Amino acid sequence: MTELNTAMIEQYRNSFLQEVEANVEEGEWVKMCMQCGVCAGSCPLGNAWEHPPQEIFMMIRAGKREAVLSSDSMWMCTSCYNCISRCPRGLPITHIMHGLAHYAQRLGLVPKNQPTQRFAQMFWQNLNKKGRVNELKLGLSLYFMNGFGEGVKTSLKMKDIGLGMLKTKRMAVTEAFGGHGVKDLSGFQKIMKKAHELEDARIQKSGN
Amino acid sequence: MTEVIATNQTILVVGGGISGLTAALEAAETGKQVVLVEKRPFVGGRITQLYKYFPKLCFPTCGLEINQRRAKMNPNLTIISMAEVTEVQGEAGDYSATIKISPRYVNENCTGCGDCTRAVEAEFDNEFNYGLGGMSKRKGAYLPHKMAHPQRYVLDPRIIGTEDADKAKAACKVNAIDLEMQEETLTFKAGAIVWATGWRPYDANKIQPYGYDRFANVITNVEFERMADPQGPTGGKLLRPSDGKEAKHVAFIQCAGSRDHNHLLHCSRICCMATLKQTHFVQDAWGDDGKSTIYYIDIRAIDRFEDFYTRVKNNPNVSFIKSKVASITENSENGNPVLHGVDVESYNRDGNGGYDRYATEYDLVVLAVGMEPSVDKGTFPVDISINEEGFIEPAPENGGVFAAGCASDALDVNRAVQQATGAALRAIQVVNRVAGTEGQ
Amino acid sequence: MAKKEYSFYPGCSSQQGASSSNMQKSVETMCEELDVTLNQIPDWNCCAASIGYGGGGELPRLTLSARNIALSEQHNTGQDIVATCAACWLATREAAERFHEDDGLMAETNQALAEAGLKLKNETPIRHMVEVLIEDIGYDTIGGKVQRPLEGLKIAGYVGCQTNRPFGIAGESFENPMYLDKLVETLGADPVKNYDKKVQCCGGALAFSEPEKSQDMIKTIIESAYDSSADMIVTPCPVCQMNVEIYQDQINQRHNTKFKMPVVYYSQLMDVAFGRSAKDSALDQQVIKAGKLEALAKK
Amino acid sequence: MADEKKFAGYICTGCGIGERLDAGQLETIATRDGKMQSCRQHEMLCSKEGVQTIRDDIANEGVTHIMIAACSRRAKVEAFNFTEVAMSRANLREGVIWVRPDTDENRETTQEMADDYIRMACAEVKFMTQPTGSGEQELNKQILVVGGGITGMTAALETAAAGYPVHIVEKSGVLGGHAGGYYKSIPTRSPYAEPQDTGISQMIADVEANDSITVHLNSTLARTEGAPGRFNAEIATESGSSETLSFGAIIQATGFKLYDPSALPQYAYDKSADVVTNEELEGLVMQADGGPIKRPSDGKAVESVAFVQNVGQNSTEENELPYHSGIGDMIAIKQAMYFKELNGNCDTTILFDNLRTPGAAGEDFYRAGQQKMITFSKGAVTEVVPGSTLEVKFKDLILNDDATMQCDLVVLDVGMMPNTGPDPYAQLAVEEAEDEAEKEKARALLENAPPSILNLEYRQGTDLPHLKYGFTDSHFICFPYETRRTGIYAAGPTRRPMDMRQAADDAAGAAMKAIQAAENAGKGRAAHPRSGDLSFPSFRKEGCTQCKRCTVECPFGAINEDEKRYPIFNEARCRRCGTCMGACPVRVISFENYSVDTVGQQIKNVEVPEEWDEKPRILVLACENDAYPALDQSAMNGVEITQWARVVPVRCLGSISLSWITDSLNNGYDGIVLMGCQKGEDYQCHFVKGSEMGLERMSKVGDTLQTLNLEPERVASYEVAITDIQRAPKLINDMAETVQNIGMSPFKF
Repeated sequence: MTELNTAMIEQYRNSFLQEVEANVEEGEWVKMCMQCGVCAGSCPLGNAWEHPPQEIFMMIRAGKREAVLSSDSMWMCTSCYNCISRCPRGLPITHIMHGLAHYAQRLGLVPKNQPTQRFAQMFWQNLNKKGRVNELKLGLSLYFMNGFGEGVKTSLKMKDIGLGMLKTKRMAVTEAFGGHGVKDLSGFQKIMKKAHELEDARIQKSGN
Repeated sequence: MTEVIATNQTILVVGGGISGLTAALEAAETGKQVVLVEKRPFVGGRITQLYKYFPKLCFPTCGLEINQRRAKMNPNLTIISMAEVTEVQGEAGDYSATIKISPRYVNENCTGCGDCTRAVEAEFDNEFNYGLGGMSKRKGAYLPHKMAHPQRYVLDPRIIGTEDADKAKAACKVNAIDLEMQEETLTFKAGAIVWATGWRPYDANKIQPYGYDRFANVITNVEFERMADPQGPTGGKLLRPSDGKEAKHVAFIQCAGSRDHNHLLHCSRICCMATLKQTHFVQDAWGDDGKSTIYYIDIRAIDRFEDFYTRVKNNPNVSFIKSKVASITENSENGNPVLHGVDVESYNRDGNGGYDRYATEYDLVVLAVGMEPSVDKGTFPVDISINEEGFIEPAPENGGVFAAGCASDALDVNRAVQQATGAALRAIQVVNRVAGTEGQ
Repeated sequence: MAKKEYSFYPGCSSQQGASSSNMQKSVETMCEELDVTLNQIPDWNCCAASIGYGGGGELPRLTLSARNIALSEQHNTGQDIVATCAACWLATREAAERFHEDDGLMAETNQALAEAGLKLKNETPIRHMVEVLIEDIGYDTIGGKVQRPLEGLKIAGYVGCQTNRPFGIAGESFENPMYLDKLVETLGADPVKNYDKKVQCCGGALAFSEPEKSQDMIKTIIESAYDSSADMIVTPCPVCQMNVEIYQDQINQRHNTKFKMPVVYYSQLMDVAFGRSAKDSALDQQVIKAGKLEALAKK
Repeated sequence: MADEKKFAGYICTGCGIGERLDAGQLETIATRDGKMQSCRQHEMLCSKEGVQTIRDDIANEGVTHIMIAACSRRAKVEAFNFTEVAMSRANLREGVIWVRPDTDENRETTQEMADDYIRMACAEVKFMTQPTGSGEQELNKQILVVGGGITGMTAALETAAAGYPVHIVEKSGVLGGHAGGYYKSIPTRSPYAEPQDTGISQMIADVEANDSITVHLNSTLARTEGAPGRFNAEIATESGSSETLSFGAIIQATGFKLYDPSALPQYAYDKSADVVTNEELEGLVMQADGGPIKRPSDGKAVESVAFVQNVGQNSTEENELPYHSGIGDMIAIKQAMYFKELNGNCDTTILFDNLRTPGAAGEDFYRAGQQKMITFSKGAVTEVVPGSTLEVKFKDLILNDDATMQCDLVVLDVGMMPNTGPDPYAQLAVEEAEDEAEKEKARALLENAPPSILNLEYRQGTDLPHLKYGFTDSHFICFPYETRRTGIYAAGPTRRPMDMRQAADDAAGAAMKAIQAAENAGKGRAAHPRSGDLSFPSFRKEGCTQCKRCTVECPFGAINEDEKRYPIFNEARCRRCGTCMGACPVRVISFENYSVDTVGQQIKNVEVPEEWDEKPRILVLACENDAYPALDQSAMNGVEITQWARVVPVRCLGSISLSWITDSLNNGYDGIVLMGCQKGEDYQCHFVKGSEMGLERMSKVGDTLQTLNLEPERVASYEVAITDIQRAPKLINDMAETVQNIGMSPFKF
């Protein structure tokens, strides 16, 4: 359990809802849910969610902190925005799910080896390195994320796809060496560093 | 030319639905001069298109008959149909109202004999039955419904200038058809105004996930009401529009457009009871073969009427599912609408965790569409306080303008009439004050 | 017709050698034909769309877009930002809206941008290329440019998610948008009526991490196109295009299907209809060849 | 107007009547058989010229009685509106030509039908008098309001604002009622986001400052007698003094009481001081006086509160309420907001079943509550465990969890019950009971009845009749102020559960009806549904046998008895349904424009052919409110009705005199069809009990038939709705078939 997690538990002993309000992106909307279930019904991956969004909202209000944050449900979000467009209360459900996922990750509560979480992390690192995503490297790191052996297997499985992309010039081997990136990399990185600092400060403050 | 004799002691009632008609009659029967302006060619408004009322399952035309008789017999009441108020100026006790009267092309000579209808050929979607999936047509010369008051036929403006119009004129033996009739504008005085412009069913086309515009067998509750009515387009049989098949398994979707920031923010209050009522239509039509399923967020049966809800709940042929239906698709093989969503009260019901995700087919889906104020916010021809939902606020600053019925909130008939009766009193207070200062 | 200029945000996948470089190519051709100039935002960066939230928090993520908008406002002053990638458009527009709603966030992002001497005014409309086509150019003009009507092609218009929700194209429904069908019709082809997977999610960003879940959804999209006897699927979205196109072999292996459904961009259809070559239309970059379209392009 | 009667007939030949019928023959019938002194034909009688002809005859020829043979009496009412003469209408259009096929073989019977309708209308008008009112009425504009809560005060202020003086009689020592003890009320104005001031103090000040309003505190009604326009109410004070004042009409705004949750032990209401009802919470908030709300047991400021909704409501259990207040969830949101306002970061949870926040105001308020971090849980509370901290056990219906929550205070949403007097029909049931056991049962029911509020000196009991669950009328959806005690209108939660805004609207509505009743009484006009009717029941005392049928059966309790048990007709209470007339076995009750004769003579004047002519006659007595309009509409649809039928509209099935039945059978009619409105719990009869009374009487007509040795099928009674457009004609045609099967009546001569 991370230090931040402990601090948050201490701080929001009474109300998980308030914790979510303060720390989760768009978390202040959670209280507005009226349990109609249209989000759950609209989700294209609904059957993959142990706890669909409307239940997560109810669990938050019922104080089921651990169950919510360590759930992998919100990692199932495909960002299709069906729920947002249909929610009668205008809850930005997609964003709340993203926010909860991110918050759980920040607190170190994501289930081990949650693939989307891991991929997301790689993606974030990848794009931050040069300011633009390097698809080739991202793909490779994805294949090898479960170790070298698994990686080779996955690579083999994906080989035809890769070849297809290479042949149609929609993947470039050159990307493995350098590749695209922003020119003002140092400026870019300074901006991102500052943004991280500001956000961390906000969360830290909330946990104290 | 239409003539209106009105003074500052006259009460103007805008809208001749059940609320406006009630306010007008109550005031007229208390000896006040009343002018009632109604947009449609007949009074009675939306209730004329309802088959039955909840919770008594009685017939709206029954009370309409009494009200129309009261109207016919009361010399204090002037009804101007096919007219709309376009402008109101002045203040309490001294208003001047301008109305626009659309041509009916039929004058008061009309005896209601129906010769013109028999003479014309052109047919149009019957708005009285909401067209109902193209199932319902009427002639270009028509009486809107059997009990229409005034009992005067109407020529559809679309036949004017066609041969049909001449045929209608030729068929009329009492010289009631006037093809030269023009739109009229009229301005007259009033001391107080009762604003009773009522509601319209929310446009179901806008509720895109339910595909009302795409699937023939998804209809609205007001259409279902016409379908159940023996005077309606199917002769009272529950036959679905796509293929005329008997609709035995019917789903009702509550809050179709209500309680929804994408549509109407408010709860329309009446739709729960209306649906509970309509499950009776299914039961009455097919007995135990008729099955109704109600998809709801909260059932809001209206206070004293909760016993009605209890009775429906105990009917084994009616099921309730707490769920806002996410979407409807169509089974292209049989035309059945398929409802998709999640039952939010089903968590771990089968012991396997999770919620029940349904994809259920029905013969027919009825959208319990909500009530939208008839007059669009921002288009009121009078300066009064309108709330976010478009209803008239009970605001003292409205002066001598008093909302009645569904112009003030989403109300059931009983409450609308109750509220309209109060509005009549408030109008009387104003004109009595005028009388006091003017001396009778 | 007056020349139209926009500040263009291509996004990472549109770069040379990247997965939707074919879209980029065909869009360039299309813009030539329509007399539209796209001025790339100088030194743009990734917007972290789709999956960025998992790693980056709210402010860092939104700041990525803030930098792009700020650069655009500085260098392409007065020009609407236009994106071709649905995810890029969505992420950028979402960021702009969030900054409008939340002054605190706006202040913080500017604090971060100041580190590199940038400032976000957030006065720039963020638009999708489809909006430009419909609102600024119009079907009539597009129709007028058609030299080679796509006669005999039956095309399933697959709009997908992010071009469509939560913003969508003004006047279009989230559940049944018609613009793609209208465009197909304008180009002389035959749109599949009531294509019921028109707005079905393809699994988007989960294609990598949850391939089976994603591919199950893709399968329905392709099946439905076959059911309507479509010759190909057209889409405005690069995520959709790639997902639906490149996993068909894997789906075939898992489900014993025989999918070989070409998936093209609207811009490719336009290019061919406007009389351009298969190469200009980037048809050579199809993993599954759009044979009928290529044949037309040769006429 | 000259005393001499002058009869004139008018036959319209428009709308195809002239083409289908021999108008000359009709005219002959009218003058020869119908004894019209003059008769004119007109090709369009409802036209300006046609109507003018009639007007001229009235003005110049001294015509006092007119017979119009044209369309249905429901059509062209405005044109044929001659208030100064007696008028009957023969229905040749909807009643004859539209329901008979236009073929040669039918020509004769169609003409016979029309001939009969002319005879009937002539006979009817001959026995009619144009009603003019009794002349005894006077206008009394003073209105009595019973109850000084929100509803009563609003009613008083609204009435006074219309220029009518008011007296409020309030049982307690203060005005304000329940709401007087409330901290705030549910918002009544947009944006419906915050509880608002109740406005009670201002309202009390307004009442007290109003010169037209007199308030009687600590007072009750010891006795109320009379009728609209002349109610005399004895207002008794606690101290024993009393005064009697006269009123035009009465508004009963006696409000509600609350359900006692002691009956439901699971909520521990009796076990813990910290379990309170929603109304008791208002008291706690008032006590807090702007500070934090404290729990009763130990005065600790409440840090968490649970609102348990739907307590003892919407239930099928005995001793619980079968209905719902409807406003409990709005109250809970309001009260949870109190805690947010006064108790800092207090946890507020509302445990509901169906959240009832209807309308625009409701949904706005719900969202406002959510904004304020009130927790809403769909949960069924199973138990409240008392203790220093209360434990609420509930089933979370969304998470399917057996959950518990700890809190300092539990607030129970208990339902509103009407504050009404004893049901007069429960009182009457004792008298009407047929045996001692039944009488005893009825008495037992009465024992638990609440004390009287109005103390009416009415033959039919002391108070307003109950509709359901103790609430008062109206049963009519279209007519919420329809009352069974003319001139006495209930308003507020005594009619149905409601909040303050609705109660205020309702008060205005009742005030409207009250001033209208006073005005009507002043002019001798009937109230709804025969609005404006100036006739009234009169009776021949010498023929009366004091049988009390009329005083018991009057659906409106209009008829009292004098010391010798003769009926006293209180005409301003009367609604002109004629149930008394139908009830009277000796036929001594009549109206000027509707009597045993006006119908009886129509029946007699139908020409009944000889048996061997094989032309049966079927008498149809159809309620004018529903069955007759249904027949009109079926005529518009061109549905055929047997040529043997002769339809007579009646005011109500309850007004049908048995003599009409026996006379027509004796005269050789072959069948009789009676059509009234739906009776029973969901009655549709506009005169409440009229059709039930009528049908009850008709069920005994078998004896008569037996005496005459006639088949029982010859008389059939039905409940017919206005929508029975297909069914109504079928019922008549069925009778024709029945007659065909069983043969003609042997009573022809």
